[in-house]
Amino acid sequence: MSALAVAAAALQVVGVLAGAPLVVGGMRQVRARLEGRAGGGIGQPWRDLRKQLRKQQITPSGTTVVFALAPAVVAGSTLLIAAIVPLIALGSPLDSAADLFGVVGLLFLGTVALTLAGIDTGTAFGGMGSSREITIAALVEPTILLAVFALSVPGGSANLAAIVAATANHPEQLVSPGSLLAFVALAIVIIAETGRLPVDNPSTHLELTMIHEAMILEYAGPKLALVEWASGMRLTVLLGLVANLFMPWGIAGSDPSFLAVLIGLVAITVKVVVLAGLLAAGEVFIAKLRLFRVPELLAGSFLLALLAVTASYFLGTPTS
Amino acid sequence: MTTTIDASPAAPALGEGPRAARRSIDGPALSGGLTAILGAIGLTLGLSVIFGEPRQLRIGWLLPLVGVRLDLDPLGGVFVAATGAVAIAVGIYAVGYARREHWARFPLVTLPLFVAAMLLVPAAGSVTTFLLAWELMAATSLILVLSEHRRKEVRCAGVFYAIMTQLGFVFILIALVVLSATGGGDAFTTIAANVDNLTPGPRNAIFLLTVLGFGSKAGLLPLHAWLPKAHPEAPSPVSALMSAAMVNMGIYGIIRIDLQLLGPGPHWWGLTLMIFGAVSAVFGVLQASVSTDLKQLLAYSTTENMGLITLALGAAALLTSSGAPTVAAIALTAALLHLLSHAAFKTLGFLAAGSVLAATGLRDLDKLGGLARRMPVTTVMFGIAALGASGLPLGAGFVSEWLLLQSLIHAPHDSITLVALAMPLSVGAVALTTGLGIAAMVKAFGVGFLARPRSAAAEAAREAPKSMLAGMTLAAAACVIFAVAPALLSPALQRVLAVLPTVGGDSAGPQIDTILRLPGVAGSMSPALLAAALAIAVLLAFVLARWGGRHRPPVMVTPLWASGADSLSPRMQYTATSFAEPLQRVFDDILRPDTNVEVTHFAESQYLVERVSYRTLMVDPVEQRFYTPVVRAVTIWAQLVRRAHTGSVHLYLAYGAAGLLIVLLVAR
Amino acid sequence: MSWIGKIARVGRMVEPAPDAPEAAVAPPTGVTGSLQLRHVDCGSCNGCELEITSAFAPVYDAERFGARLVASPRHADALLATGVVTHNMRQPLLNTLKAIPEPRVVIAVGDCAVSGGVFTKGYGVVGTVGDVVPVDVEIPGCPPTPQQIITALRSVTGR
Amino acid sequence: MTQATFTGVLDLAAGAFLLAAVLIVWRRELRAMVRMLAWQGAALATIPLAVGIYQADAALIIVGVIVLLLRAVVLPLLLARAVGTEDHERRESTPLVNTTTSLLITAVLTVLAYAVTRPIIALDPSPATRAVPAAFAVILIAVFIMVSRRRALSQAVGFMMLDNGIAATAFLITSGVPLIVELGASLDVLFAVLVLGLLTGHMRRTFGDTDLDQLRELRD
Repeated sequence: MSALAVAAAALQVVGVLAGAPLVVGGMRQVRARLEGRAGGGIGQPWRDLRKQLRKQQITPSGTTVVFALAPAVVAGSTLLIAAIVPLIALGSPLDSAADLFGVVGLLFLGTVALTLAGIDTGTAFGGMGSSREITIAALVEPTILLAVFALSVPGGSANLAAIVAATANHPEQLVSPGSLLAFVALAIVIIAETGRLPVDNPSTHLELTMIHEAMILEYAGPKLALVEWASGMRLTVLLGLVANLFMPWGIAGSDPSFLAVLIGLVAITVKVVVLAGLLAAGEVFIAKLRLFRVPELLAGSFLLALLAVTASYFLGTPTS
Repeated sequence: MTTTIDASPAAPALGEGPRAARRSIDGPALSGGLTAILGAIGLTLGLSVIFGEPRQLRIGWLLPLVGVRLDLDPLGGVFVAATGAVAIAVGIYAVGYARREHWARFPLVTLPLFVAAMLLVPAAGSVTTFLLAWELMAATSLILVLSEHRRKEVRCAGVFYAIMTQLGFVFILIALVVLSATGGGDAFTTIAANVDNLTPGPRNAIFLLTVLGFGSKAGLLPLHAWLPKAHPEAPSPVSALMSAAMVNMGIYGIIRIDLQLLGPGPHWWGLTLMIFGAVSAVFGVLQASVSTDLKQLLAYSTTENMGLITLALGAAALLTSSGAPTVAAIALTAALLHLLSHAAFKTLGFLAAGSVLAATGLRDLDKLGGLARRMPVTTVMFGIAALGASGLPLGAGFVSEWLLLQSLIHAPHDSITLVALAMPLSVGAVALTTGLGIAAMVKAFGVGFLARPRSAAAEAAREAPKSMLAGMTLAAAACVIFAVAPALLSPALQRVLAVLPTVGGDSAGPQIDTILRLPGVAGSMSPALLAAALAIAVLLAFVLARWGGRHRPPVMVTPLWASGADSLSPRMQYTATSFAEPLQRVFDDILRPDTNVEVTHFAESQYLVERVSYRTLMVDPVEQRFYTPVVRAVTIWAQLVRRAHTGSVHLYLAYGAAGLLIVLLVAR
Repeated sequence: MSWIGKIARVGRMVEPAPDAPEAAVAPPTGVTGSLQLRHVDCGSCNGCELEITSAFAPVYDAERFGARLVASPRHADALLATGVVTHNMRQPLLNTLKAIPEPRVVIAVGDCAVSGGVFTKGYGVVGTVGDVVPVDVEIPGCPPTPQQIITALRSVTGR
Repeated sequence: MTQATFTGVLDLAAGAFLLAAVLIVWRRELRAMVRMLAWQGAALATIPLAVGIYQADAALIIVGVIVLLLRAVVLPLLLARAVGTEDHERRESTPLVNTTTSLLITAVLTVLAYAVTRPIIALDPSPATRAVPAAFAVILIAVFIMVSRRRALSQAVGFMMLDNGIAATAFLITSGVPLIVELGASLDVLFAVLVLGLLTGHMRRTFGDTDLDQLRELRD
């Protein structure tokens, strides 16, 4: 493991930290423009964050340490994912410490922390948001693990570097049905996990339709900043992960040169910007699904993931 | 036995005086201490067998004709050690619990006996000894379940348990009798030597019967329904013993008889185990996620985890028979590790639930809440257990579930269609189980311990006494080891895997070091590194949150935001029922809850509603479909047999004589 | 398909922004261009609500100046109060203000909120918003136009 | 066309073919279902076209073009015309099995298809036969759609999917059907769709909509 590989991993963390609010701002901007508005600008989430960090911290009476700790756990687990997944370079020093299953586990750890915080407030909305969030998380899990399964078939491993390297070495596998189906399935679960339309509406003001927002109604000031920041980072990391799982071009190797790291940084930035833009543009055309139709969506994505595995099992075997 | 003290607070004061004078010995301390000592002996013995030579013991005089035969090998050693470890924690805990709950003499005496019986089962070296120990275990546990026999539910659960456990015993009895008859001997070693003479017919029959019988002990579907009834109704230390140690005996039976003695079977054996496991896991966790009774939730989670273990065993068997021993070794390691970690977190879970029960008298999650401020240590303990049960990173169950998933995705898929079809579906089942398990545990921990108390009893809760906390701390320490440093257990697991025939000696299973590496396939993970890195990352997040801190006004404590109203009452909180309602609706077709909505209109106009009452009752659909008929049949049968019971001693003597005659005639 | 065409045809419908007004109060936290608002209807006829809605709609687009309506007062920097304060809404108004973390700003929208308007001395009326909570910015008008509301918001965001 | 490209195209076609079937199960809107059916026809046509180009077989290419015209253009157009203009006619309002369960059943059917067709593939493993399970799965899904849908038009969609599946299976196993056989089969389908279209129109005139449950009334 070279010093540059470590530096690349650190750069990933810093990049996600700095870039996540910009990604969110960019997505809002795309949406605003398509709606005919001018929009607040790409830097708006950064302004909001800086402002929230300067505001008073509030401890709602009756809440416990869970409420106080949850934002840090969400943010921490996301930062850790950012350090593990290959965004800029393959050779993250933590690559052998957690594979894709581990990453999924960390993702859920963050979700659970926030869910518990929602319950901990003891308000009706907090409980409601938590209940919905955990229901969706529980139903997402089968799809996400099956998609991981499908992805791990070509490379023969669930370790991220191995998957990405396998795709980079055999780009023709990308257009196989298994890979395409896995992509769609993974895209759906990422939309569900990050609380985007049509599963959850991130900009709703109506408590009764909320999922993610309802859990964090009690957070204020720096804690709120951390939660918002973390959810932006989550989106950014997952978009970057999907981008590199299916389009690993430009990523630096496990023993990179300085130039390769730079190219990797530019490549991942471009990929994330494009994906985020597409996602935001797509959201303009769809409405939120009724909560009890979300299982249909998730069952569909489960089916796609299952088809992805069977397809890569039965079609992927090389002809002798 | 009649000195049972009622739960009413006045009774102990009356009963304590004369009893204390009569018996100077401290019953709870003696019983708990004995249990813990037995546990310590079991743990030492188990470990010594795993790392040393197998031990044998023959007591010829104890049983006529065959004698008692104890052979402890590394496989049995694991189970003895696990049971012992659970017993240590439970024994220490029971001292405080029995005092607080004023246990009668009978359960106090039975508790160590129960542990002794459980230690004997995996040590048994012959069919007779095994059956004897098995029955002793069943009987003692039944007595313990009935400790609070004054309550109707307890009696009902007891009857259910008695019938089901004996039904399971009948299956095992028939299977083992056939096995020893065809195997030409009573001792397992003799049978193992002759097992190749067995024709496929009896072999398959024995397999199916034992899977059913042992499965009923392990709480697998469809013979699981006694478990969520009996485990919650038993006193909590007993629940912990049953859910963390006794169910393991079912798994032990499957490994010993089906995988080791009958040994590598056809493909469908593995597949059968996988289906039993997957169905039990999903069903168990689904029931747990909608359950509102804290102990019942834990009991259903036991069914879930036993299902996962059986699934792993089945995968190991299937992979062995398809010629992939290295991956099979991973699956088997996953099964063993999950068994052990489940023992740890389930002990802790039940002990913590027991503390809550003792402090509040409540098991109903809808009435709990706010315990985090009133019972902080217990809350932390339950949190550790719940994290373990949910299979998330930093939890005790994560490593084993990770191993299981790895073994499933690395199964060879190009040769055998069955494997290629079973593995994706199994991954789906395991994933759904984990997902719902997270939901169930979030509900148990969040609704039960966080937020504000939902009843006066929960409001008045006080922290548990020291000995209970000490017992829980032991179990929690075990959980932490499983979560962060499973490498410590690696040497023991390697030794056990080496003796298991399905896997074979040469493929020694995954290397569990600081970084877990899988042999033969690419895959690695490190729980310790992950924990450390996460700690650093969380600290980093804290540092980030301090940015701009000097501009901030001081921290303010304010009441909850009540949407403008003055205050929120605790009744406005989400309860366990409402928390699980979306899941219940999603899985309506499987759970089939009994819901009832009654709308009362005003007499003047049917457009004005006077009252709406909504009632929903979660019933176990399997229980309703399969059990009620069985129980009814048993009752009818009992009624018939009753007719022969006239009360006349002469007639009974005549029955005996007639029976003897028939036996003589048949055996002639 | 037709939607894409519609988006292309409509293009940007937002009105050009006039020059930034003079600051009424300093930005609450010192960060310009970010203001989250929690709106409380203290007893309004809903005229002001309609104008607030259109201030945030595409034509006036208050979001481009950093203002945003939020669901929880905990997330807010400013309280947007409309209407005269009725007896029933007095306490909720106080509670909402208390729930907003410091530093915070109170903006009274419309004649009723500022001076009581036609409802002054009504039997159900406590008084103006200023009678109940300290008001920092006042937006007169019955109802104020979206442009007025935006100008007032910009005088707080500083953008 | 190289071997690798041929395999890739064939795999993709089979995947798209199956995916279209899945989406037809997923969607409730009749128009969307018909659109998916057109896509499925296109995927189906890709198979003989790819085989034809790969083996340089002009007859197969002609078959492919005919299939493309008929199943991706003509039949869907006919069906689309039959889809009612009234609002309540446009959706499969309440299928007998809800969508979530339908999707899970589809998953099971697909897995079954893979299991059942394994021996066929074992006979002659080639890129074409390895895609047979997808075609077979479409047959099973089509039967499931016909069993579980209420609207007469959904039934027609199911019927056409069934025929698509059979045609795909034939193409994949035999690497091409004689032109005349394919023409005959396609004409049959054309007639069937016309008859179904007539029947639907008749039903709408008689009962006011095309819910098949209405046919029960004929018994009394």
